[in-house]
Amino acid sequence: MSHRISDLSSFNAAHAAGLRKLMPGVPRIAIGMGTCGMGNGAEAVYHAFADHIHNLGLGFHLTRTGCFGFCAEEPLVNVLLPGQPLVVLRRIQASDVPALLDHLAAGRIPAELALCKIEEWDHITATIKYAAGQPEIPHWYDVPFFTGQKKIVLRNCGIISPIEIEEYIAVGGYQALYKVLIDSSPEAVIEQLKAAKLRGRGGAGYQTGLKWEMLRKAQAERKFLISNADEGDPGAYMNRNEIEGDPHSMLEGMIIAGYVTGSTEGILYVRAEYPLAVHRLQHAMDQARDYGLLGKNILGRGFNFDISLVEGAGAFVCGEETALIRSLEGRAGRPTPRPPYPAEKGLWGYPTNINNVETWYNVAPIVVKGAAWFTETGSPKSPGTKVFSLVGKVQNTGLVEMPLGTPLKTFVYDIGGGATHGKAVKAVQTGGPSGGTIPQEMFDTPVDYETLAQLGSIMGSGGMVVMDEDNCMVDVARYFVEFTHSESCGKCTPCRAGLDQALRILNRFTHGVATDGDLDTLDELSRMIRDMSLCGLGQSAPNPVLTSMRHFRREFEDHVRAHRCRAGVCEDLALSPCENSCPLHMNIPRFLQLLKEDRLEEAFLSVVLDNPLPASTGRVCQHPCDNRCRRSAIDDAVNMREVHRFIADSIYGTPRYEPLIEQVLARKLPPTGCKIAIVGAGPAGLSCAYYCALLGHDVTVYENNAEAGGMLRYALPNYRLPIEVIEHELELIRRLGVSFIFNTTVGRDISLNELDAAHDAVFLSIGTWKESWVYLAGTELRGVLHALPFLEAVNKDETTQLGRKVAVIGGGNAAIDSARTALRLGADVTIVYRRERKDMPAIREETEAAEAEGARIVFLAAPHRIVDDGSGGIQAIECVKTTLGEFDRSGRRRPVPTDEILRIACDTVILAVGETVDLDFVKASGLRLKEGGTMLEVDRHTLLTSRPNFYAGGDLITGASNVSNAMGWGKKAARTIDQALMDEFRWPRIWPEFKHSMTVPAHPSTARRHHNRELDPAKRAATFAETTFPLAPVEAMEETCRCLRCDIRADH
Amino acid sequence: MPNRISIRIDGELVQAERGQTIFEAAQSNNKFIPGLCQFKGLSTVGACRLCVVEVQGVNRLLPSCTTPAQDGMAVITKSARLNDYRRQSLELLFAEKNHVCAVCVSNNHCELQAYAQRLGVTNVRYAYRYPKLHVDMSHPRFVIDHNRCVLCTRCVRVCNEVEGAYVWGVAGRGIGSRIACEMDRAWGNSASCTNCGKCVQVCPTGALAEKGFAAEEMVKRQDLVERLATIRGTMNPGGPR
Amino acid sequence: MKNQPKARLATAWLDGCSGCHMSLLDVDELLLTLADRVTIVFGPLVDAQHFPENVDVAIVEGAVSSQDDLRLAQTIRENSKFVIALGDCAVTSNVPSMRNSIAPTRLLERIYISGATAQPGVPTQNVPALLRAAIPLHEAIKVDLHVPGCPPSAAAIAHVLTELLEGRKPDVASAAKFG
Amino acid sequence: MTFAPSLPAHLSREDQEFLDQLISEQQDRPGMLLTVLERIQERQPEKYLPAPMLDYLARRTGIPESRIYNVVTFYALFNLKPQGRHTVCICRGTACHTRGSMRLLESVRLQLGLREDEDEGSADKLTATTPDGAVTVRTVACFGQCALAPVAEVDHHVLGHVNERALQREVEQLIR
Repeated sequence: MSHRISDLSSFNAAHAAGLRKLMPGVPRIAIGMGTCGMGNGAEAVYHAFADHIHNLGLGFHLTRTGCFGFCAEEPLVNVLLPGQPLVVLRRIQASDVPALLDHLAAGRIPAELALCKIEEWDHITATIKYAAGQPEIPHWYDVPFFTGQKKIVLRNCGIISPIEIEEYIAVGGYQALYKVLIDSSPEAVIEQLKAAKLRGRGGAGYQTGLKWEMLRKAQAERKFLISNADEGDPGAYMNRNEIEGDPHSMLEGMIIAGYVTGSTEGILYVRAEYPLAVHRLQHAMDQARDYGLLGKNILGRGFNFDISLVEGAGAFVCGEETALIRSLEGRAGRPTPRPPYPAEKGLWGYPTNINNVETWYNVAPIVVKGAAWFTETGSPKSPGTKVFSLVGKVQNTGLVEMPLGTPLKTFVYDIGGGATHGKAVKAVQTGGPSGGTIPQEMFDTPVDYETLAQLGSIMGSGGMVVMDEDNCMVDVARYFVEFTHSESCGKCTPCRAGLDQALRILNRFTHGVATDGDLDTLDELSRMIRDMSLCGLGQSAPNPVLTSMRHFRREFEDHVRAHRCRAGVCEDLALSPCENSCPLHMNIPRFLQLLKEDRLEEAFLSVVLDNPLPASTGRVCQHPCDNRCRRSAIDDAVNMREVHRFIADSIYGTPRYEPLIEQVLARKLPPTGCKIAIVGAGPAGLSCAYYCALLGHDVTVYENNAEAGGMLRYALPNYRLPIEVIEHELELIRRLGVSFIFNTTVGRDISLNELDAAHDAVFLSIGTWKESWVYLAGTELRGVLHALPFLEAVNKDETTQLGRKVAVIGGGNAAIDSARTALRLGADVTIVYRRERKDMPAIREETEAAEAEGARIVFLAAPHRIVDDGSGGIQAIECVKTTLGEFDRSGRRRPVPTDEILRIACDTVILAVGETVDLDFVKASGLRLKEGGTMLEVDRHTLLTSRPNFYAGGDLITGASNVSNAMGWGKKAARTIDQALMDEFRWPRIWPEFKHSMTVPAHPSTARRHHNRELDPAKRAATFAETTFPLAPVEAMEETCRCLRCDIRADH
Repeated sequence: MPNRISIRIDGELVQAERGQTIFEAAQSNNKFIPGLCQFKGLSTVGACRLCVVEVQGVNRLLPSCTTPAQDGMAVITKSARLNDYRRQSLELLFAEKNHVCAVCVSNNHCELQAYAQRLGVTNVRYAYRYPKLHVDMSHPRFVIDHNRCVLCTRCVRVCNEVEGAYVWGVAGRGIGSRIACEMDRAWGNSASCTNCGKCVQVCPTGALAEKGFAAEEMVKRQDLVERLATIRGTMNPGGPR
Repeated sequence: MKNQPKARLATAWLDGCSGCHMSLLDVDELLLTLADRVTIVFGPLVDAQHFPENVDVAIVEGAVSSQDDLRLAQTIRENSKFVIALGDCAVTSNVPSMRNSIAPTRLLERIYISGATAQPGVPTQNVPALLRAAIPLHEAIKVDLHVPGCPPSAAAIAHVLTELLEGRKPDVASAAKFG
Repeated sequence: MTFAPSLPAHLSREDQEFLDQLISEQQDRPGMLLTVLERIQERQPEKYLPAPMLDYLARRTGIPESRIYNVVTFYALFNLKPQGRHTVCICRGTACHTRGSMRLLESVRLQLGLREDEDEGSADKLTATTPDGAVTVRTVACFGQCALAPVAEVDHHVLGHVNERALQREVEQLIR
């Protein structure tokens, strides 16, 4: 029974047959079987369904479908029960099938497995109405990933079966072709396309209507139409999904174009790496010929047009049109100069028109719905939508079809759900190897051909790779140049030899041997390659380099001057990932190995020379090293902080301490005669003093408090950092000859000029003691305290106005410390934080400890008003419940107030919402400020301020941070001050030669991470005694055996 | 349509024929534009990019060897940017292979060497790659030295378009591209080479050369005097006359 | 300006054939003007053991091919205001670079062991270790002027020296070329 | 020591018939040479293009040998040397790179004892075959599986979200 369609009745017959398959009246199950679905096990799910349906004799209609776009939730299964909406189930494994079939047989759909439901679906060329129902399952457009998406190109993908032409016809397929062939003239279609201003979706964005018009005018006995499905862009797979999900839309678009432009043949140039797409296209073409829609005498109108399929053979450059044509001619894919353009002289010299796969998918909708409808979507200059492949370090990966002009932040945050593992997004790379990286500050940029070009990137095929703080932009630029360098056809010098040299220079950066000159050479060379190359590949290959150097110049400079890769990707620039992320850059593998070899004294010497306060930081540091420890790929990170605490605690107060101090003093370089003043005896000041003393300088520390330690002594509660530990560690600094002058406030008791006159260099390391102003009614009432003064008073055993019921406002370390201190003073504590738990800056273990000790935490509540109890005291605090709105600069969602008020009864309110530096002393000092006058401006590499011989570090230049970061700045300052004064790099002389094994541990211990034991919450909540115990010796030893020694390099 | 058109080169109005490329128009008005892969009588490929010029109204640099001259065009062949880009292009070529001019068969007869001097290249800022490349001496009369090849493909084009033997082709891709004889066969046992030597004549550098002309290969005819003497019967028995 | 202090000139001979030094001496009568304007403080033309300090102009011939070359080049840079790379070996690593595509270990083995006719063995006493590759001077240190040529003609060298003595920047390209 | 088995010098009867049929079927269609070469390689168990067949193809179609050699060495898909019985292909696409596929490549190379200089083929193709011809390790620019990054393919079986340990297990089975 021939299916040939030649008139309206045969067309409608096919349409009806398709509808019966689409809505068969019996339960219909369609498995999402694009290649990505298969990669997630969809094949096994399909067979499981097939077998069970067969065994149970259920009359279900089982079929395949394409990818609905949400790859992160695959395998997806569409279930349509009669009289119910179409429901998409997510993450279905073969093992779920039996239970699922029981539910379906009973007409129930398990809501917990559902991703979304579709009650009505606009196929653009038709609308399919399913029944309403399933109230507890969200509509597809309510799922964040799909909100805002407008599916024109992907209208059928994931809904219809790609191997059933009748289902395509049922949703309005080939209606446009019928319309064009039967009643409208070719010129009208071209005018419609020009009016719709449809631009090529391959990346160049040339107007499709104009292209077709040029081809129509060309006179020749053979004219070719080519669909460019080479899609060589790494990180882009939208063409694959479009073909695998809905092959007929492309065919229909090409046949229409064939009729309109008078072409004789169509060619599909598909990548060899897409076997499933090739298979589905061949199947679709056979069906189309069988139904009289392709080949001879289409629709009985005497129009002949056939399409052949050629598989590419692995050459990215063949995405460029002239290279593609050369490869069809059986030559190597080397582009040729234009003019002549393919429209005049293309394949074998005949006029040829090449369009990207996605461009064809817009043809039928424009023919059916008209140009006016098309220009409603997208931006004025580029109407319609573009499909993007959102991948990389983003939670919701998948295909996203958005109107052109949608801002980048919608993709990354609203649809993508922000970065993974709670990290901050750093940049997005658009346009693949010809595109560029766009920094997070520019995420308001609308995604469109011109706007991205202004930033030096391109939209290209639509690849969108999200990158977070663990991605090094220099390495990303190197990666893309490595790609284009290996895909260059080799014909023209700038691209062939230029990219080779560019890659060589970039490799010098990532191996830490680059010089300042390399930066300029790379910049000049990239511009030359961009301006001089013959084809698009060479002209756009430098984009990743030029945009990274434009938006992330600092990272390039860090790789050269500071010899640092903050992301920890460039391994040669760091001893090991943990050392790289440690603010003090401690040689962690060394002290672990020394302890492992039972050489405790040398381990202590290594630790104390790398970090002057090992016991203090061993207790309070936020341990960034854990995030980078490679051991976490196996089980969990090595507990490095607790080991160096164990080492310090094992030596302090024992007879072995004194001889070790002698060894440290022995490391002191001969006196240099230079006098250095340090303002502020906080962590930054102490660490700078320590190292300057070791370098032989004469160091004097000026401190406005009565004793040294700053935050360590006055802000950190005793249960976290006992006073004896601080005293013990300060003694070492005194023994190095550092003299302290207390109760002296710079700017009042002594002026900057006096300091300048009496010293060769001055290091400013004042902490953040001034509370930042809070817009809250009622802060003048009795019982309103600020966190730091409260903690300081408790540390100084002074009386505080603390009441019985306390509300602490804030989510940082200061808030948690205040809460746990208040608990120990017998108060009932509630912490109020305006965001969610995962957004809290406080250290996770501290927050959990506070809760264990009885503190309650109210999330998503912003303080609104402190209620007066009538006599000037506090009765309660009113907070506004918040919901999470857009993502702000820090990559966290901005809390948006609702109208719901939460009232917390309390008699004391502790404000811990942030502190700043008191910069009054800076007024007439010639020191330049930044960030709106809240911080001192310094040169990033030397820490020099705008005034000669004045350096600064710690919270003074970064804003409120933490102990180990501040100490890191102090250590760096000592190094740069010494180099400036002595005009020589003497830094390495501080460290002795440590002989420890450098062989990779053949069998690292399989033990899991050891955690230090804590006092049980009830008991510890009553005393200020230290709550945590150091690791037991055997535990510490076991931890050292877990280290994988990433610092050992095979010298290849 | 008149076949004479006028274009402006570096500000000066000159005449050219319709259908000529900018390069040809400049050459016929002896305006200097460098070009390595361009060769009179062969098709143009636009590979070396040395002949790139600025054309008013076009924001991209255009290869003058493939861009047809159009009436009223204003072309700039010399500018700081162009000279710098051309120098960079030449330096890339020098760094890419082993161009040891001092001991090259084409020393002082090499277009690359001449352009280097003319465009003021006194040293190469890029790191030399020192690739390990083959020298094929298997042909009785000619030698191909890949160390000196700048991949201008003149040899490929003259062999295909003029001789029609299709011996030479560009094999590999990217930085690994190299001129290859048929199925990567030694030139000596090529199946289709007609030994015409056209490729040697068009090669701009010392990559393709004729044997016997390198100084080192000089063979002096020591037997000459003896043979003449015997013919003339004036052979001197040795010792003072 | 008779009593102007004589400029301190140093020349050095790294991995080269001394052809450039010969060409330097070929400047004939210019040597006389040089004699009273310049004192040669180091190089093969004088017997000074150590490279002196604050040298005004250092002329270096030859590629940087061994550890000694590298150390000497670095010393020259540290103590000279103006460094000239003279000749193709210093400018492009020229003939010395023809060994670069062969690993030094295989090179030494081929020449001193399998290729040796007597006492096969790689010499080690007071013979500097080879660098992985012979490199041009500007890849080891910052070079202020390049004078290509193998050797650069005496005229080219004369032009360069006279321009420098007058304090002008010489137009090298017009006088010298590779090869 | 690289994998260099002995190669057939002449053309078998059966190969010649296959070629004749293939050539007539593809005569002056677009992409003829690409399709013919792809079919030849697909048919070969070691997935490579034997030299005698290429010579015959040149003589039979009149396409110059140099052009055939250019095409074969230009496209990454074609191999002139026999490939291993199994192939492990690591995706080096952007998404996979940002999720650490370079480390996967190094770990497979280490496991199979393939050193850096083992890679041959044209400048860009990173293919290496173990001396016993068991496994070929190759890379591909992008599988189009970016949602499953990092991706590896072992004998046409795609592995999504693969980590070093899982990959080592898969490779272990291949060489056992």
